[in-house]
Amino acid sequence: MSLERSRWYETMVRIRLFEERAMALFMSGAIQGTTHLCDGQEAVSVGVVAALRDDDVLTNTYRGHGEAIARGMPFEVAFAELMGRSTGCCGGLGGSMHLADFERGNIGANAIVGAGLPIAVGAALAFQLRGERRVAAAFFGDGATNIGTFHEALNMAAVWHAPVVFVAVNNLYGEYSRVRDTTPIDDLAARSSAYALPGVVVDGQDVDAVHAAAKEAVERARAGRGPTLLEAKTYRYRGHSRSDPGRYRPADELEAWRRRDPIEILGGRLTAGEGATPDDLANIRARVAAEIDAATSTAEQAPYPTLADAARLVYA
Amino acid sequence: MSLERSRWYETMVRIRLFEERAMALFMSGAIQGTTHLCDGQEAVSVGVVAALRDDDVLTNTYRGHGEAIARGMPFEVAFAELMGRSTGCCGGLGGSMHLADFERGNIGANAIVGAGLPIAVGAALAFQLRGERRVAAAFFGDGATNIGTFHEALNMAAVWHAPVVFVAVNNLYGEYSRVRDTTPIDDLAARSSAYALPGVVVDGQDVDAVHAAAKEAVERARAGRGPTLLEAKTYRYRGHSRSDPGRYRPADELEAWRRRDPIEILGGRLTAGEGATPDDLANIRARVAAEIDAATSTAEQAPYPTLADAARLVYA
Amino acid sequence: MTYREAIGAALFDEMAADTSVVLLGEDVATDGGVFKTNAGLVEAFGAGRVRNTPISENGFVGVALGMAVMGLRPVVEIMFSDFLPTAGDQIVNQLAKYRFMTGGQARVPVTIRSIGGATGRFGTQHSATGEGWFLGLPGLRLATAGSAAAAYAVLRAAIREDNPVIAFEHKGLLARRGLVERGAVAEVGRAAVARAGADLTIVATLMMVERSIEAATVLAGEGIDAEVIDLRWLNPLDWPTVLDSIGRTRRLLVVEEEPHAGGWGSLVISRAAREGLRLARPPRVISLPDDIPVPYSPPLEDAILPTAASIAAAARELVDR
Amino acid sequence: MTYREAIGAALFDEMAADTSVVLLGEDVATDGGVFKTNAGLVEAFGAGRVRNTPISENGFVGVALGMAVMGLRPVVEIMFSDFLPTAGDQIVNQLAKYRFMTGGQARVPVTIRSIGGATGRFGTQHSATGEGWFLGLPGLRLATAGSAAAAYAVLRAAIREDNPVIAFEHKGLLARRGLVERGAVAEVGRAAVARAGADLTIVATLMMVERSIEAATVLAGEGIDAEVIDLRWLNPLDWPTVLDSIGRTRRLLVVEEEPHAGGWGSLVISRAAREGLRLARPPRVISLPDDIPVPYSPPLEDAILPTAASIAAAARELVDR
Ligand SMILES: Cc1ncc(C[n+]2csc(CCOP(=O)(O)OP(=O)(O)O)c2C)c(N)n1
Ligand SMILES: Cc1ncc(C[n+]2csc(CCOP(=O)(O)OP(=O)(O)O)c2C)c(N)n1
Ligand SMILES: [Mg+2]
Ligand SMILES: [Mg+2]
Repeated sequence: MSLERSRWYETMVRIRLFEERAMALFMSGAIQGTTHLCDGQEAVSVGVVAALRDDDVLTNTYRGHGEAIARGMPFEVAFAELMGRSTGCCGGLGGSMHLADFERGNIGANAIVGAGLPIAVGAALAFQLRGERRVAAAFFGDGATNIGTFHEALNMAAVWHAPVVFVAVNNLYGEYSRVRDTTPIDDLAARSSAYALPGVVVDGQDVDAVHAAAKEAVERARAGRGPTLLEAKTYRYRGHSRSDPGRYRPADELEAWRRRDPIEILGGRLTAGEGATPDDLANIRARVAAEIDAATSTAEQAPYPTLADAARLVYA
Repeated sequence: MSLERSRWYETMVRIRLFEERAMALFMSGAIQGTTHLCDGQEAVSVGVVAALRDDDVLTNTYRGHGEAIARGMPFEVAFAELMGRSTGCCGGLGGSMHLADFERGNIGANAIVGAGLPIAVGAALAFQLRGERRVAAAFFGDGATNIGTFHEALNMAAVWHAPVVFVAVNNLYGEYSRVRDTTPIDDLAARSSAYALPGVVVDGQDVDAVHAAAKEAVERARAGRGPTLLEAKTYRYRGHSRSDPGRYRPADELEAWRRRDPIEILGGRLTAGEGATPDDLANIRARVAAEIDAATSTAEQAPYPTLADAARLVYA
Repeated sequence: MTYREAIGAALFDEMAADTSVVLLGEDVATDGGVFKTNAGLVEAFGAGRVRNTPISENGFVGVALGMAVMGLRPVVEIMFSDFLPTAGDQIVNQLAKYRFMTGGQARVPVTIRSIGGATGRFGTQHSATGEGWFLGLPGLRLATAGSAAAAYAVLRAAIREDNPVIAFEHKGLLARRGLVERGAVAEVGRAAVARAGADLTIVATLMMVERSIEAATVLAGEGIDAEVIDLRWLNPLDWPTVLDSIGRTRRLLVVEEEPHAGGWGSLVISRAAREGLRLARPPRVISLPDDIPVPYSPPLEDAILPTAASIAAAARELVDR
Repeated sequence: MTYREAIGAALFDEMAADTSVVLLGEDVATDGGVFKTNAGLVEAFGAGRVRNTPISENGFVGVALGMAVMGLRPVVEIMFSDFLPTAGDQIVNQLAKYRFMTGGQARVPVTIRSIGGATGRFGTQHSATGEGWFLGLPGLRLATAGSAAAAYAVLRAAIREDNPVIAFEHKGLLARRGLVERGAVAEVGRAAVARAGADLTIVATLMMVERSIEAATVLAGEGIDAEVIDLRWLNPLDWPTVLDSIGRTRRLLVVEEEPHAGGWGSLVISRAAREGLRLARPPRVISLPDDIPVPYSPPLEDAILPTAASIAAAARELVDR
């Protein structure tokens, strides 16, 4: 079994179990506020992140736990942030929607739709100007392709050949709205032609496919050949946010997507002729579950930040 | 000679002479502030407006004298507005950048790039909702295709099949910047594909061509078949605004475009076999010139608005 | 009824009364909208009049303007007040100015419903009230709903107003119950005395109204009789009501859920100072800190907000107890 | 040198001193920029560091933020302050909050140069100073340039500042000459006493500084000795300098080129009132009308602006003459 791909498998499991625990903690009141979970979409986070180098950066969204974990944020740091503790990645000031982690190149999880795109372009231009061969990726949803900053960011990136990869995570809905109710086309990747950029559609349930497409886009960017718009078709297993039961979804839709679960798909490949056994996979899951338990209680024991701490952070 | 097309000819002459007089008045100090003239682009204003019905509406820009005059705004009203007089179309409160004329369906000349597009979409939706078979047109520049509202407006119009025609007046420059320095494609009409809309490129110096293309787009909209993005390739004979000598233009560019002057092109057709004589055309010009002289002095004699008048207009 | 239901009732009643009223916004027509304020509207009035939009705030505020100048009376929902700046141009340069710069040709009866405010643990980008952001824009009315009654009557007034209005609501109040007089339409620019009192004047908006009333109840037990004014409108601001109250109490406490800089509270205090009102004590302010954004961390979010306790403490100082 | 040249000199000196300083904006690299403030910069520093952008204000402010968190120090030109709301989200929700909401991980040294103000006959959508629009945003510094010296030294300070700054300039001042100390860097948050005086305190920014000085000159002829403070920074606001002056003069006149509602003037007056300063007279304000947008018509544009005459008249009333 390829070491790299078994790591992807583990990372997807990490994201899945993190999201499940996060939901439980929200429902129990241990975490307050709202959260936007990404279970179902793990292959997109993992496949794209696997195509990045450690010194590459990304911006993402309020639905950003996947990229945080894929980039290696320790569970206890992530949980602490969700719980508003001082040991969280943002000292508890950000919360679930803002899992930024500069040390690992996650330079901003944004709660304003579309806002992260130009920020990624700016990061990419900084690399370009300094002659560094680094790449920036911007993760955003299908709904974000309708806001002005999407257009402005892709246009500027194209004009300046910025080393950036735009990752449209098309999970079929923006809040309660199906893509086709707010967007007149089926493939969002087709919007790339408005900027003379390559647009690529990929199966977002297949981490191998996501990785291959992302790798090509990242290499293209790194080689100075400009941006790519990569659209991953995927599905969120939950409602938009904690409080949304997702009643607007047709019956069976969720079940149909679950039959193409990204973890199952990769697990199937690993066990079908790549040398892994079902036990190997079960062990991974068990190890991760234990880590989640430990991390939850570590996080829960961490102190809250003080107002004085917070006040000191407003200005550099 | 077709009555309609001789009227177009006359209207183009009206715009041309208006702009020339406006420039002279600005240079002499009789009009203060700034102005953005459209001479060279007359065929776009006239060709599109000719495709509209009287009860159709349009939004346009600070470079909006052409559409104002094409829609029939009397010279003295337009000059009075440029001079800030109470007899101007906006009572002197708007000035050169804001020649709105609701009576004639010009529902707003906007000085913010891109802002008029969603406003036109809204007007179109009002028609659609009430079952009126009226159409809205939005005039904007090449540079405006890079701002977020362009994208948002086209997307919404497409999703809702709004009866609107988007008229991209591509005069090769946005202020000092050539289109290709800020936009990665040559034909702006190609951006229509991002919204599954028809995109049409037309020779903006040829009023017949503009009119034919606009007519098709307007009829399409009126028939409930949705929006069109129409791009007219044209040229402004002057710098961006009063104070801009246009030094960034390559030598000869202006001359090359002048050789395809829209008034000359139509004039040539009218005199080559359509029955008009050079004298007919000269007479038109002379008549318009006289009207301009009279209108200028009428406007100059009009009073300024009072602050009390202005204060009463802030709220309905 | 609840504040949430009051909003829905106002929308329903205005849509029923006037077919030119239409509703626009993200998911306004699905499942009652994100905050369930719109339950039943699309069923009653159809998808033409209750329209889900793409995520295009600047764009759909512009669409509303275009509809308005063509005779409709659109109500736009901006889901979180924090997103108002996303529509910054259409609010600041278009809605507010459109009538004026067309020399009065246009009529712009657009209402933006904007749901804001803290207490929800929504973090830095989803907690602003935004109420002070659009002060100083002639042409633009600003309203707030500090109670279920206001959520109904002020919203109806906003929709009927022939000028653009931003109607601010507070998401922390959505579940609050209150007496709502169905059919009532508030007067534009008229504040409400939420609690009459003789010893000091507390001026507040949105959630700070209920916190001020809570404080007043505590203070009453101590023999301090606070008047609480729910300002309701920031433009036009009901100075006569404030003035009358201060004239009687000679003590002024402003409570705002926004930093004092750039907010309506500084305008109220400036006005009192410029008019040379003789106060027994300098006026006081309880507001969000001028130098800390709203944090996610629950205890910190609580700590930066004015509370009944902090309001009462300031009130005591004003009356020297 | 002129105010315009002072801006260019500040940009040049900062770009020469620090290779991480880059310039972004519409046509900033062509023909010296639209306001000719950037003459020679692209020639000296190249098209990589002096970059023409598409017309995408919200987008390129976001680009600047991304550059900044990756170690550059971008200066963004917003051609007219009226376009700031077009970039509303990136200013309000991103620039101001980015450091805080990442728990201090980010450093955001972005400077937005914003050229605004009336007198140019540019009409309703091209005449705002915008200086009050972004008050009340913790994390965001606000600077203004009321003279050529400030245009140079304040801009240099803004560029060096490790936090986001909007540096407001006034297009009506571009051609003004003044003494500029090349190499000087202003202190962040420090006001300048533009004219010392003993009888009353005039606080002003941007073009209102010179109009206030003009008024003070007239008043001097009448035996009234006005102190004029060029506030320079709105966040942080130099209260000690204002306080010191009012403490001596006991008379306060605020002169602002914005409506008083939502502006810095109401904050200054509120602060004076809250601190219980004993003034000889109630404070006064000369500002743009709260209820009229800037009109195009030249006599009306003149009429709504504070003038040396209207300032002097208010000053006379303050000192009882
Ligand atoms: C500018 C802005 N408008 C609206 C919202 C509210 N909102 C949050 S998420 C969301 C839907 C986004 O959909 P999509 O881009 O598809 O991402 P997903 O949530 O599916 O991951 C909306 C409308 C917001 N956060 N920002
Ligand atoms: C939002 C905004 N940004 C910048 C400007 C300044 N500006 C005025 S016109 C213009 C160029 C527009 O170019 P284009 O759309 O091609 O129209 P044209 O002037 O060529 O008719 C710019 C940048 C503005 N008015 N609004
Ligand atoms: Mg989605
Ligand atoms: Mg152009």
